[in-house]
Amino acid sequence: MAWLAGQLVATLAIASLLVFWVLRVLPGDAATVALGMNATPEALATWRAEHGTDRPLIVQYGEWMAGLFRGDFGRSFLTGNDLTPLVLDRVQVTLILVGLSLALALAIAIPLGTLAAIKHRSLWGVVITGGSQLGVAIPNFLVGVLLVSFVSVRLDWLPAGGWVPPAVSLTEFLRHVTLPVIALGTVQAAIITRYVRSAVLEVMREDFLRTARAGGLTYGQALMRHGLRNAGVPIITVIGVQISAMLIGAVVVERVFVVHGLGSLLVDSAQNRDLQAVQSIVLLLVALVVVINFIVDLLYTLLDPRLRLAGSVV
Amino acid sequence: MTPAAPSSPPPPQIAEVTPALVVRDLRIGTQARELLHGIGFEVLAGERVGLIGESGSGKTLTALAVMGLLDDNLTASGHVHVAGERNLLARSDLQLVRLRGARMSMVFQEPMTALDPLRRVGAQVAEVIRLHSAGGRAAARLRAVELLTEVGLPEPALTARAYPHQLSGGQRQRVLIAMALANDPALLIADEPTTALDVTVQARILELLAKVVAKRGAGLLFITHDLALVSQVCERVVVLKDGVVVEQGAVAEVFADPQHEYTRTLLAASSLSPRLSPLISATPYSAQNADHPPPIIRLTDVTRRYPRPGGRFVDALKGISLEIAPGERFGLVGESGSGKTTTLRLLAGLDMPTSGTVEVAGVTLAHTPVVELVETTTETRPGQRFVASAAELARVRANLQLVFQDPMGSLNPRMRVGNIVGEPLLNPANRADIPEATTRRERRALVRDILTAVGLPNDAARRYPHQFSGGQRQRISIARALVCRPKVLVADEPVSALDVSVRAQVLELLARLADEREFTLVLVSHDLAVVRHLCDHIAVMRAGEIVEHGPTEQVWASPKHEYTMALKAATPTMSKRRH
Amino acid sequence: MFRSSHRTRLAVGLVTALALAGCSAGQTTTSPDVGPGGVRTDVIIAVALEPVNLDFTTTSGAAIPQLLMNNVYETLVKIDQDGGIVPLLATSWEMSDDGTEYTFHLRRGVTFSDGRPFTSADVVASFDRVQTHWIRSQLTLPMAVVDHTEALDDYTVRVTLHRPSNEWLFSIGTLLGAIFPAEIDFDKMTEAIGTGPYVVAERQQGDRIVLTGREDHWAGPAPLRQVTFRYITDPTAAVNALRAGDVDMLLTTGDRIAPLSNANFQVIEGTSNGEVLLSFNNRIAPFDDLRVRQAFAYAIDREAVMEVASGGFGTLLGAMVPPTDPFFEDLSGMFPFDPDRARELLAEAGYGERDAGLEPLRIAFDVPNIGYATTSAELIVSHLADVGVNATIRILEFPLWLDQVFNRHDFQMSIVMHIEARDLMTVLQPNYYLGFDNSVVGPLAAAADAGSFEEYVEGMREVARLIAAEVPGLVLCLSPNLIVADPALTGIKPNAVTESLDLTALSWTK
Amino acid sequence: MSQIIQQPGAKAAEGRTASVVQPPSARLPEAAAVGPKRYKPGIHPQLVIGVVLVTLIVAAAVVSMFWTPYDPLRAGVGEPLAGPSTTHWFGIDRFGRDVFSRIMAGAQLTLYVGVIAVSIAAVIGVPIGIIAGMRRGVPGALLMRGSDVLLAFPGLLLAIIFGAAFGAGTTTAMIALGIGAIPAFARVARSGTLQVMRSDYVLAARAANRSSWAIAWRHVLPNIAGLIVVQCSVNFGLAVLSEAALSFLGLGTTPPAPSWGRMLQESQQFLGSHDHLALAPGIAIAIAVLGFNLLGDGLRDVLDPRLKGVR
Repeated sequence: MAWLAGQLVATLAIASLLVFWVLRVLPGDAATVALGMNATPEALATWRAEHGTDRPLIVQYGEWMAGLFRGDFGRSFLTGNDLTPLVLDRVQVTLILVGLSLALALAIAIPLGTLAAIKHRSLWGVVITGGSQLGVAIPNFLVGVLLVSFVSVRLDWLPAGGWVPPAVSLTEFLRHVTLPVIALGTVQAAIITRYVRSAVLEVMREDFLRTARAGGLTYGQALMRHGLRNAGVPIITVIGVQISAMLIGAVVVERVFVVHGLGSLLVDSAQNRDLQAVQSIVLLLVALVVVINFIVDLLYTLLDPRLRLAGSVV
Repeated sequence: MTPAAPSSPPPPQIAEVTPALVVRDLRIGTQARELLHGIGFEVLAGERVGLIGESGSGKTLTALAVMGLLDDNLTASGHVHVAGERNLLARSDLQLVRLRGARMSMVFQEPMTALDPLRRVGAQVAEVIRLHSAGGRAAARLRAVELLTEVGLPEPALTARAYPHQLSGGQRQRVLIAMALANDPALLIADEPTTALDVTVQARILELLAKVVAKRGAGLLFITHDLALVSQVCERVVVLKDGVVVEQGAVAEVFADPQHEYTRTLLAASSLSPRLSPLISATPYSAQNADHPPPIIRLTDVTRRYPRPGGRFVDALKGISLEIAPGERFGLVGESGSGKTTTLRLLAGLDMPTSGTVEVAGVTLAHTPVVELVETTTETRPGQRFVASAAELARVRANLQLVFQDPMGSLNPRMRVGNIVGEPLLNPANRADIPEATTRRERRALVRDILTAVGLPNDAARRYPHQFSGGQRQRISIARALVCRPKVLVADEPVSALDVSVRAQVLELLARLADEREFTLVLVSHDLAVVRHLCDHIAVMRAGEIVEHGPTEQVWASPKHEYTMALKAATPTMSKRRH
Repeated sequence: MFRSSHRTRLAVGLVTALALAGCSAGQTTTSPDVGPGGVRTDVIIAVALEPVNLDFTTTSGAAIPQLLMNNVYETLVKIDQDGGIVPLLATSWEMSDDGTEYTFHLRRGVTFSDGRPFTSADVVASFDRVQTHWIRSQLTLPMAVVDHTEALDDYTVRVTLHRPSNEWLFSIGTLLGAIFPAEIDFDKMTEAIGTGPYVVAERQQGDRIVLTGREDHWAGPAPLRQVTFRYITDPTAAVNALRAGDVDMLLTTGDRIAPLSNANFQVIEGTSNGEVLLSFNNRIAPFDDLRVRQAFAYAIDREAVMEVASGGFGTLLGAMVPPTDPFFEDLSGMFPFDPDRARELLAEAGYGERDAGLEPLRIAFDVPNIGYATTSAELIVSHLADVGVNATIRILEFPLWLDQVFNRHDFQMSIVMHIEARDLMTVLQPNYYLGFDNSVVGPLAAAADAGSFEEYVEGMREVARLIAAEVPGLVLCLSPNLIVADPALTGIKPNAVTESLDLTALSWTK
Repeated sequence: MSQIIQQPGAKAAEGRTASVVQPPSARLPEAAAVGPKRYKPGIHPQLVIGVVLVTLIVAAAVVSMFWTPYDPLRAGVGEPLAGPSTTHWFGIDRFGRDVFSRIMAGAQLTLYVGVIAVSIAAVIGVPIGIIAGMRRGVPGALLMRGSDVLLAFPGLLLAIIFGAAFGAGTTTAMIALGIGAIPAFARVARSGTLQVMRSDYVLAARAANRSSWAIAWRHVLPNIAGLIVVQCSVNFGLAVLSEAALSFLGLGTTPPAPSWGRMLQESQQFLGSHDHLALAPGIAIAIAVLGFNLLGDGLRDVLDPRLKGVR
């Protein structure tokens, strides 16, 4: 546990150094960017002093890190506003979007993937496998664009974009979140279906499944009682990887549906050269990824007794 | 259809006792071809029948067909009756489910993978019980513990709470037997149940099987490749070859007077005669004897300790000493975990001792002064702390070569056989004593010679390993080991992965080459019979120690250590019968 | 009408262009706010560029005045749709004969949104603080002519200038003249308190700002109870929002009109000062050579560019003088599309096929990442390729563009829209990013400025002609102010005269 | 088993992926082919379809180097926004350029991005993986840790950071995607190497005193080549998708270069009125990704049975 936590911190430390170093290679003066063309040299100097960009890089790095430890993402170079509430707000949006998409993806992928594995020699299996192959190959922004074009513009069923927090209006939230979740979730479903299928296929070849059947379980029972839990082990790994990929991959869908998530904020900040925002958001994303991997490892240990270090019973 | 030998007894009358299993004209095939060509045999209630055959003969297919567990892409036709339940092949899976685990059950070969790794073993046993009886969860739990007790597991209540990975292979096989017996089946099929186990464990498992089957009056179909096991366990034997029953009958009759050519070959190959070497076997094992040249291998107080997580250690070797004279054929016998593989790695310079000295061909590979602190932190990497210089190490390796157990894994599948065999020659140190190996053409000639010597066809050099059978691959391994004309050949279980008929040939080859080429042979094996067949001297290892050593026949004839005795007793031979 | 135009407000102007392009309005399809008679009383306006805060005294960008001017903040005088100066918080004013003293008579009964009454003290405080508290000092130059502001009584204010200035009166119709309550702390302006018909009710950063109508506005209750600005950066998403009925009104660019025109929307085309300029760096090769600049003018089919980049909407110009300027003259035919002539000129300048012993011309084309710019650039590259010029597009985010191209003049060729009124001479300052040598036209323009109105017009025409022939940059077209809206929406101000998006007349007919 | 227990937590990930699925870092479609090893020597449908699709893309790219119906960059070869016709198979875009020619030239760009990205990942990742697999001590662990830090930076994120730092463009994008894929290759190479290093033939080579270099070159590399090829194919598809996404965001290829992702982004505003503009690049992207994924899956099925011999 301590070892894992140590790794977590080490990874984050290295990542933060990388991010800081890469972003400070950026050309251009943050002060000019923030104040625009009308600013006087005095105003620029004031701004630099205020944001500390006139100090040595190592000091700036230290300040940044110290701030992060206090849960302070710093002040935007662009707006001068405190980034923390903004970033937290955006994280919420992205996490909701990713969470719901993942739920949708799993709701589709687990039954379909299992079915595809069980029926892997029949037409059903071929259709599902082919469908998932196709789903993986279609970019999610294409799905999004088509959804907007047909469901929103032509049929006028759901809003073309935007975001209403669930706290404001649950029905409006659902109306707005449906299409982005479908765009993000279905493509993920295709990806995860393939993993579920192969994991279940893998399990289907396991000796213990045969043992269970020899003991009198039907094929289906054996698969449900012994197969799925064993298949779950690799699937959890995949889910962890996919969450990480979606956190940033969602940016494309966020763009299509005008949802202001963390990814959009990152792209906007990058385009506006708001270095403070970029480096804080990137590190937050990295931290999320690392933490998700950490959780996956924990889950993994929970699921598989072989990974527990507890002393043997016998 | 059954090409049974004329001497087979007539099938028993069904009217009297319901046979546990009747198989008639069973054919199994894929769409492309037939694998099992209409076989027939019976297992009476309480009878133990051996189904014997080499790999690919169709014995496991037969078992799976009886259980109704054949792969989807295989189709079976014919008749299978189990304990009065007729015509199982015609039944749907749902109908068979009631029978599986209740009227018939099966124990599989590989205990390591046959249990669900994520569930406690007690629950897995209880599950089978509850499937076929109305009793509640608690009752099933109790019964499971009872069964675990019956199969001889220590502290059964505690064991029931264990996960499979916490049990040894033998223990897992006992759990699987408990599961198979849970509902007192009329037929128990055991498919190579002991192949993956150590000899001493095997003996106990076989004992257990015989006992529980007898107690229940169930029929046992015992599937194996090992004739010796059949002769120990079974009353009748069915010999299967390439999907056809070539011979069946009472064990005593078939083994005493085999009718079919194949059975005769099999029998001949199975009984390994003890080596009779007039020259050495009479000499007491002693390197101090002045009449003898200095030993080519000397291990002095060698220990090897591997670190484990949590600051614990495993002592693979606890201080062994042995000497092997030039030209000797030395057998190292032991079960898994005895330290024989570690010893072998030390000899080859692939690992180094924690303390003690290893001398091979006049080179001292390691001395005592090893920094203990370093030892505790990282795994030892070869080449890290050798006292011997690189040149000396090279000389050792030129002088000592290895043959491995697994004929599949010991050859690089991406290289042509010629390159595999010739690879040791690429090392200039290895060919220092072979002046005729400097040019590529010369090396190719050497490879061709050695391939011929091990009995491989002329075109072998150009082919890839997967184009060869297991026995041929082992020949390739031997060729690679001998191409540099080493003084010592260390063979690690060279025949344990081979079929019986091939086993004898490879052993013959080793013996012949050892004589012809005058190298010292170190044979590492778990099988006392194999070692006895080939070696003049043996050392018996157990848990990192040499418990006994001496001339083979002396150790065999009058073992002094109880472990040697147990090992000898457990080693299946054709002559021994349990009943 | 008579202000001189030497302010360097390009940055602001460019941002305005961005903001307006994506501006759209919409209705919630779910729960429209319906007033008496079943007429809706809410509008949701989607805008491209979001204000980072509500304080334009410290923060540049057009997004804040677009939202707040006229709607939340009011001014003494207002610039009307034709560019005329009309009364707002001042009911009338007098100018002294020497043009240095202005006396304003203030409207009575005006209150700020926090309930405070509006008096002359607020005007004095607001004008004084432009000099002392606004960070954007370059922008405040027009106010520098103010000597002092004094309250003659509660509803009379006198402003004394150092010297006469026509521009000054115009400028207090823009954000510079915004009236704040005297009591507020200028250093911490986190909310916007003005006398306008709307107040800022809600801010969801990154998504929307909601204005609600005041019941107690001096001109009577605001026509709409609620106006929501939704911030949609992507123009396609904005169009989709309009088509899906999420918004009612959309300020957009011409290339987005076509798919909308067959749907049931009103399309309003108004005037703007937005000239799209293909700018050359006149300081460096090859654009220090007049023949190259002229060759480019011949090589580019501006009509085709306008067709693609703005769907055919717009006016072809020969110089940066829109038809609304008094000294406008149609110079668009000076360099007709003529690739052969372009090749000749290039060959004269020494550029062309290597086979012909000439040097192939390679151009780095730094384009800000704004729709009209990238689209135009893509076509221009093709046109240039036809005359043997290899132009490579580099897309820069706008802040980076400002820094690199506009500020450091590190570029060869670029493209951007200039939306300030009367910006001809501004753009041609030698220290401006174009680096144009105005030693000839500069004195001419100064002389024209000093003369009578007729002399001014005639002089400036001459200047424009001279400049057009010199091609310091190529004016691709004048972009219109385009609004697409629900047909039931009325009171939309078609012309973009200041940065403000004036909602004061906006209402529903049904 | 002890192997796994020795590597708690994050390291366990390696143990499990080596044995169950392919490495978790390989984000996309690894899985399908881990399926049953039903290798038949005859026709392998996935492989055949994959080869056909990839061949199609490669052929389009190669042909476009020498010939396209029209100059893909030349505007005004037809009526802007015209639909498909006999002279312009996929229609005309808003600039009056021939879409078919642009799709063909886009194949070239797509392959270029894929090849460079995958090459960067393989050339850096595979040696890291092999070294880490062969030298299990501190240097190997450090190398893997280093590449694991990269694991926290998905390719898309790297591309955005690099785009912000060095300016967006095709070069930036493919370098970022390449670097982002390094850990995937390192992990695959490492797990394959570990497997090979456990084999007896490596033991035999070591017993024959072969150098580490020779073992890596003659034994490890040829035996993990199959794994690497599969990873290349899968990552190729991923690179194509990512490039499209980046171009869609405006962080990828700059105009007027015919990037499929950018074509798709530009087509957005004409959706509903000129669908051909979206369909052509959309289908092209799908074909390329599908092709490389199927090729990877097929290769895995074909190459794996022999790899099993490694054990």
